[in-house]
Amino acid sequence: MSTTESFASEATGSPTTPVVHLENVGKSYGNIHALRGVSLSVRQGEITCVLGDNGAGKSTLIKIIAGLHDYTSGTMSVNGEQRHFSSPRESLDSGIATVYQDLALAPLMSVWRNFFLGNELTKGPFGVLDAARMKRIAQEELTKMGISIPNLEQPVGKLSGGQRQCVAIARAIHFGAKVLILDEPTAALGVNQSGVVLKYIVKARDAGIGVVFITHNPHHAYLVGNHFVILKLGRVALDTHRSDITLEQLTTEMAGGSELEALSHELRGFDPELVVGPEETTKPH
Amino acid sequence: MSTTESFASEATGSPTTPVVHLENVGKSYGNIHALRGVSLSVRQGEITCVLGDNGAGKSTLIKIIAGLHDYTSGTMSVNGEQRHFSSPRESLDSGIATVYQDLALAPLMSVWRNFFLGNELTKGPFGVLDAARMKRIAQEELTKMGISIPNLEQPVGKLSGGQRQCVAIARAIHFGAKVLILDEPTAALGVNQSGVVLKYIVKARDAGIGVVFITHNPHHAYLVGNHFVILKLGRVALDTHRSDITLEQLTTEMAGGSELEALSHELRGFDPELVVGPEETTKPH
Amino acid sequence: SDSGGKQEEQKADAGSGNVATTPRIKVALITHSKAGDTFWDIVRRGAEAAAQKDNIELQYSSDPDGAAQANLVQTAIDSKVDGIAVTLNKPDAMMPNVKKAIAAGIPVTVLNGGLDTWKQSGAIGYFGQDERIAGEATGDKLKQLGAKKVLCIVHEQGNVSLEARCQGIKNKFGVVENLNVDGADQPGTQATITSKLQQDKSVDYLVGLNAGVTLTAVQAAKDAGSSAKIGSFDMSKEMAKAVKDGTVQFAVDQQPYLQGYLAIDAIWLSKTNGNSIGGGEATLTGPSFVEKSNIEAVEKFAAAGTR
Amino acid sequence: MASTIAAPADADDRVSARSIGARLLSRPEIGSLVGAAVILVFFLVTAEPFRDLNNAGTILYQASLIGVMAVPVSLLMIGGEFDLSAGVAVTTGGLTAGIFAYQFSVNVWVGMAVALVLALAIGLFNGWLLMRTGLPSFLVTLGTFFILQGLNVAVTRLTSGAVASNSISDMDGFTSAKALFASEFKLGGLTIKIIVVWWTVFVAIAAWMLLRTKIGNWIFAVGGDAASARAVGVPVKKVKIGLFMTVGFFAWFTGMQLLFVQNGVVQSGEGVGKEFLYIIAAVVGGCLLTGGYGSVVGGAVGALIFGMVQLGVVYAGWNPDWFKAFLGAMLLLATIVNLVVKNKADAR
Amino acid sequence: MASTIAAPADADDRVSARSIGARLLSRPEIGSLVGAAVILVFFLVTAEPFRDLNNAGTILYQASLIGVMAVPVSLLMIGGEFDLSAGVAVTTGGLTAGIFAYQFSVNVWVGMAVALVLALAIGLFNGWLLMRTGLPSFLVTLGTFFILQGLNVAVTRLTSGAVASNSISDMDGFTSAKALFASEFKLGGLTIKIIVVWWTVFVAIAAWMLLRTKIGNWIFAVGGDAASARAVGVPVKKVKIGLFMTVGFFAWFTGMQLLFVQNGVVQSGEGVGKEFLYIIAAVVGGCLLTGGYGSVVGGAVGALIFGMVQLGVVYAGWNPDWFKAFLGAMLLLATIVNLVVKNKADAR
Ligand SMILES: Nc1ncnc2c1ncn2[C@@H]1O[C@H](COP(=O)(O)OP(=O)(O)OP(=O)(O)O)[C@@H](O)[C@H]1O
Ligand SMILES: Nc1ncnc2c1ncn2[C@@H]1O[C@H](COP(=O)(O)OP(=O)(O)OP(=O)(O)O)[C@@H](O)[C@H]1O
Ligand SMILES: [Mg+2]
Ligand SMILES: [Mg+2]
Repeated sequence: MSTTESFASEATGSPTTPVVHLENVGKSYGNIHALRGVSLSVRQGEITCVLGDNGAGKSTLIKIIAGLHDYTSGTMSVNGEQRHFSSPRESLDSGIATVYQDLALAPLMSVWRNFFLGNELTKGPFGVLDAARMKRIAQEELTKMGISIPNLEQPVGKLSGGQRQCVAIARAIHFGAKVLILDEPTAALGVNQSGVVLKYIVKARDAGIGVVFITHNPHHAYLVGNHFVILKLGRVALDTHRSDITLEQLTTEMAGGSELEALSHELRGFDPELVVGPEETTKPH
Repeated sequence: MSTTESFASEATGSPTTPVVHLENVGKSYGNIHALRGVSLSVRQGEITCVLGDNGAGKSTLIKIIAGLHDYTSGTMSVNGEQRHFSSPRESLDSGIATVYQDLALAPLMSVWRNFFLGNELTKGPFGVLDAARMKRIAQEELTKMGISIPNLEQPVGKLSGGQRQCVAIARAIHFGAKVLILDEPTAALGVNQSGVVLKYIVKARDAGIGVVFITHNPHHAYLVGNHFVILKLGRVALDTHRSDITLEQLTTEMAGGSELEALSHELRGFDPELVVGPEETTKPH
Repeated sequence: SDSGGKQEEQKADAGSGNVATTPRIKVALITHSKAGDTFWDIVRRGAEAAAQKDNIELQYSSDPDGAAQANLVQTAIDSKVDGIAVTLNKPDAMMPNVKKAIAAGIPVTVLNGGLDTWKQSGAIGYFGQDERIAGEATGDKLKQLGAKKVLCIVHEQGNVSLEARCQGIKNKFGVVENLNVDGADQPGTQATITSKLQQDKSVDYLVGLNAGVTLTAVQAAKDAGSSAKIGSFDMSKEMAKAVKDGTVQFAVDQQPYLQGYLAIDAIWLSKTNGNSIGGGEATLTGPSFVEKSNIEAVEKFAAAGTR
Repeated sequence: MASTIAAPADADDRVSARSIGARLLSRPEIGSLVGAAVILVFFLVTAEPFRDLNNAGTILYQASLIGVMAVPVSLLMIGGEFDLSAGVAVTTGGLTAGIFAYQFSVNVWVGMAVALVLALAIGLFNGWLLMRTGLPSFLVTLGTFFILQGLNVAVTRLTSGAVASNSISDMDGFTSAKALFASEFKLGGLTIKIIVVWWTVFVAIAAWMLLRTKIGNWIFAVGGDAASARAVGVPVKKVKIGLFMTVGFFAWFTGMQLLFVQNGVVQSGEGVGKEFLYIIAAVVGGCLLTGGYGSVVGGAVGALIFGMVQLGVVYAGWNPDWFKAFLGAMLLLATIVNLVVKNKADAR
Repeated sequence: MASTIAAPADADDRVSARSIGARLLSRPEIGSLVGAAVILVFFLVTAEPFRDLNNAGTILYQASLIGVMAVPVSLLMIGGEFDLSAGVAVTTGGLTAGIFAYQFSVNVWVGMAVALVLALAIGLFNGWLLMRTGLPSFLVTLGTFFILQGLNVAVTRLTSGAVASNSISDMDGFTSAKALFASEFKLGGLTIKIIVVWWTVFVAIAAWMLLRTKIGNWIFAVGGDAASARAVGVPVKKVKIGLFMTVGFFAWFTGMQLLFVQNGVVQSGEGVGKEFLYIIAAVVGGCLLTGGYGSVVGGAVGALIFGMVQLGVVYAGWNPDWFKAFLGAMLLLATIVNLVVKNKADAR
């Protein structure tokens, strides 16, 4: 089956009601209050970009939606119902698939086993694994993303960083039902692979899936995002629709404005023969 | 002491002789030939950008220079001498500092202990750790990079992905002597932090250090690079000086040209109200 | 169940006797036993019987490690007991603390091991057998039974008294080979003995150094298709049965019950009446041979777990 | 100085084909198989009775005594946990069946059922406590180890007045149960104990389950990276608790074998130290102590190596004082061969 | 529907201050300290002789028998490795000194020096083989364990004809050596064995080294992530081999204590199983089995807990049949208290 088909057949519900809605959500790790009073809506057929500095709390936020952590204040509702997920399984069963930044694959298991982990295909009355079919599908999905992994029996731990990331993304996209969460999926990816992932994100959106996309790259964000939320020190600093902001404004907001000024000023001071001019540094990255 | 000072005082040698020179280097992992016939020169006072798709062999290449793997064919000379590093210690002792993509920090150790691991500062006749000084320096260096880590006694495993990356970069920059190798240092970083890292790279270059910079972001590469090497399936596909290439050309080379065309074409097909127009997608990311 | 089970055997239970009217005292029994060992269980039972009769509060403790056993003696001193019964199988480790106890005015009796050293510790009595003499008696017995080659099965490698038994047999008999097995692992012991019998077909007599191992050896001989005959040290309920039906030829009994009983009783007698059992000499509780000819007399006590 | 080298062909040509041989060599158990072969040859040369095929039954029996428990212990280790209580749990199983049947004068099979429930409950307790507290399994099962060891002796003394359980060999159901757990049969000149057959069956089922079913996949995952496994929806707690209960089941089975092979009597002090032999078999067979890698067949081969060395020394008729030293040297030898083979396989 | 919320102040105000109490509570050993306190109170209430301060010497001595070796074993575990041969290496140390001095009729100190060299060599061998082969330390040291266990008995028998070494109590140098390793002195009503003093000294030195020196930093690093440590230039092999040799040194020291406290005689079969007690002490004291976390003080507290429970049961005069069950329950209790305290600390 193709990914687009599976998207189309599984997506339901109107695009205006939020599938996931967070209201004033807070989360503390011991004495560190990583999130405070965060509100966020994920709507079907929309891409919500969550942006922000390192340590701003983005991963914490999506781990709450993914059921990996529970929140300590506020409310979260999924499909209109208020929920406290006690495990990622519950989140998955509500149709939420996640690509994590730091957790993903069992390094000693082969690529195809990792791909289908938790969603194994079986055949026959004894629930025997349908290895051939799983290998074929995994190979197809990875090929579609444009990466070649020579041997699917290879343990994931031996892949390059980007290859690993691709496996995780391909898996989430393949199994994503209503909501797809991606935590810096393109960080380790090459230009090509990033392009493919962005294309997939758009495809998923068009199939009616709600997407949460975390990135540090304003270009990537602006290329696909419908809605932008910027976190700063655990609080929402900006929450705006695409139509209300330009790429330049978004970049400035992400960088916090003033710091960027200083940087371009500083870089300007260097030998122009070796370093690019100031006009390029103001539109960085 | 400030970083710039330490750079200036330690950098020696003329900028035209390569500090590290690889000639026809190859490396196999079992039956996978990750590198074949790669030649590369790292010169002091120059930034060499190594670019390429996921799995192209970039990390493998720099792990050879860093002494983590030995090469299986060809020759590598450091400071004019032919070398086979048997451990990273030897590479470090030759003045090469590295930020790895996948290896960096002991997750259960505190931030400041990780920062100084292998280069501990001691005082007194018994080699007692000078914890106060180490904490102060670590704090200073991290503050300079623009990230705030509330508690340096916190185990590194509890930091966010980007915070961890910053600690590793700050460490390498602080201890780098002649050659600084950075494997996708900005991948997990926010706009601000990326800017700071780029600034540091330029500073190091200007202090006479030879820098090897691996990245998937052509903007970052073009912003600071003097020399570009593109790897493809373990071979050198392009090796050129900055003056001979434009940002557009570099981007096209990195993406392999044709694939990018197809992508922008495909993205163009979607609802223009929601997705950006084609003029923006041709200059992606 | 129609057969067997607890109800069948309950009739065998015996009543308890009278209790002495002397003031209640506390006595520690400290051995080098591992937990769950049949032999030491019988020793303890003898000690408990004496304690019950003599109005003694018995504190039993054990540790197979020399230094730790010695420290148990110290613990008894700390607990201000009125007497200590102790095994001296590792005399060098035990001696300082035993002497300390005696110096603190606590009477000490020695049981089971320490025949050569108990006197020098200042203890008031010794109750046990001389392992070497027991071994030598066994050697004579084997000669008399017409054995040609004997396998001595050591269930705890490096245990002094077990080594002494095999050495004793060797002294009198000659053609003896030792086999080390793990006493805490019966099925493994069985396979090991089987393989030994398969390897050396000239073995025609097996001697186990405790009842459990000997009974395992019976199985092993069967497995190996060997016609070797079997002798044993020490008794148990099952051993009595085996001797009776002829699967085991003889058992060398050192009367562990007696060792425990006398070691405790000697302290009481010494405290209450100034007696000394053995009159300053060792009291030997063995070896005595249990064979088909005299099994009738021993059988029912073995069944009650006191022989 | 710019130079553009022609881009190589796009297809990934970096991977040279691996022969089937090389692929076979990369299985976790292969090293231990070679180690076992080396030791077999060694003893075939040095120990004459080893060459007698009829004695193979004895060696297999010795191996099965560790091997049966090595099956669940390997699974548990692949799942990332230890069970130090596995050795004494066997004794607990045997004792419970024996004591219960005797005390209540019921059919032996009833006692066995009670023992099974208890053994599973012990596994459940271990797994539950582990998951509930997040303590390392070393600690949790160490606690259970001591508790069971104590209870074995104490309860046996309390009920039978001695340190061994009362014999149940004359009770109803004994003969049928014994036939199932502790009988033997002839195969040519070879005497095969039934436990060896059971062992083979268990290894086959467990190996199939591990490699060919969903549960097997999950076992690898929870051992390799429990946090990631949980994140993709694997029921980590259930899998781990299930593994501990599997150990419980096998402890019961082995306990029954112990009970019936010893004529219905179990010594309460037995089993201590056995847990390490099971772990040794699993590790020698290629299971990773840290979890996520290994095989059931490897664990079986590990048990076989151990059994061969134990009896080989006896068959060779060497001075028994040196037995342990030989055993150690052989173990090192087997594992180093294991390693060399694995390195060779990786390099192809 | 766009809404721009005012950006919060730039300073990181998310961290609420932690009290010194909370910070203290996050030390690795704190849990075991609380566990020890709970057990102390428990026995103070239930066992009358426990309350007599003069008996503290006995408890400390019992704890030191495990505690001294728990020092290097904790370090080794923090460095990410095990040593299963640690228990029998102690016996090997004692035997070597005794046998060498006796056989060659040399001064006791010469025998001790030979034993020291041997003990260090054993550590070196373990570490070297581990680093050379990359095998898990469980396997390598298991091999050494069996080899030493066998050699202890075999060589002793070969030289002395018995299973214990010949006494060297009447030889030159015995008295002075005994004073160093196995004497005792009075402190008020308290009799303190000198090994307790040594233990305290060792714990202090090792704890200082671990927390305040470069080597300590490296030990944490090689245990936490050996590959990363190597990448930043930590000499991983040297550190690990050094740790194994430290275990060797302490095994020698403990062996000397054994030799001199037993009047110059060592039983060749002793020491088996002790290695696990050391590991237990370290783990109960908060060392992570997987390495990279723990403390020497914690290991000492673990040994103290073990010693208190062992003797507490005797002092309380309980039926020894139940001893192991008590011990297990106490261990679980101590570690669960440990855990609760740590969770509380993290939540502050
Ligand atoms: N398990 C944890 N325990 C304690 N603190 C934590 C934990 N996980 C995250 N934190 C802290 O919470 C804050 C937010 O972390 P988070 O991972 O959500 O950041 P992020 O926005 O995803 O950053 P990045 O862009 O670098 O990935 C950081 O200060 C981090 O140190
Ligand atoms: N230890 C290893 N064993 C076997 N194969 C390996 C190993 N490390 C890397 N490889 C393989 O070598 C090739 C090059 O990997 P490398 O990590 O150098 O890629 P990379 O260019 O750094 O990719 P990325 O941009 O994704 O980090 C990949 O095909 C990878 O699967
Ligand atoms: Mg994050
Ligand atoms: Mg890489």
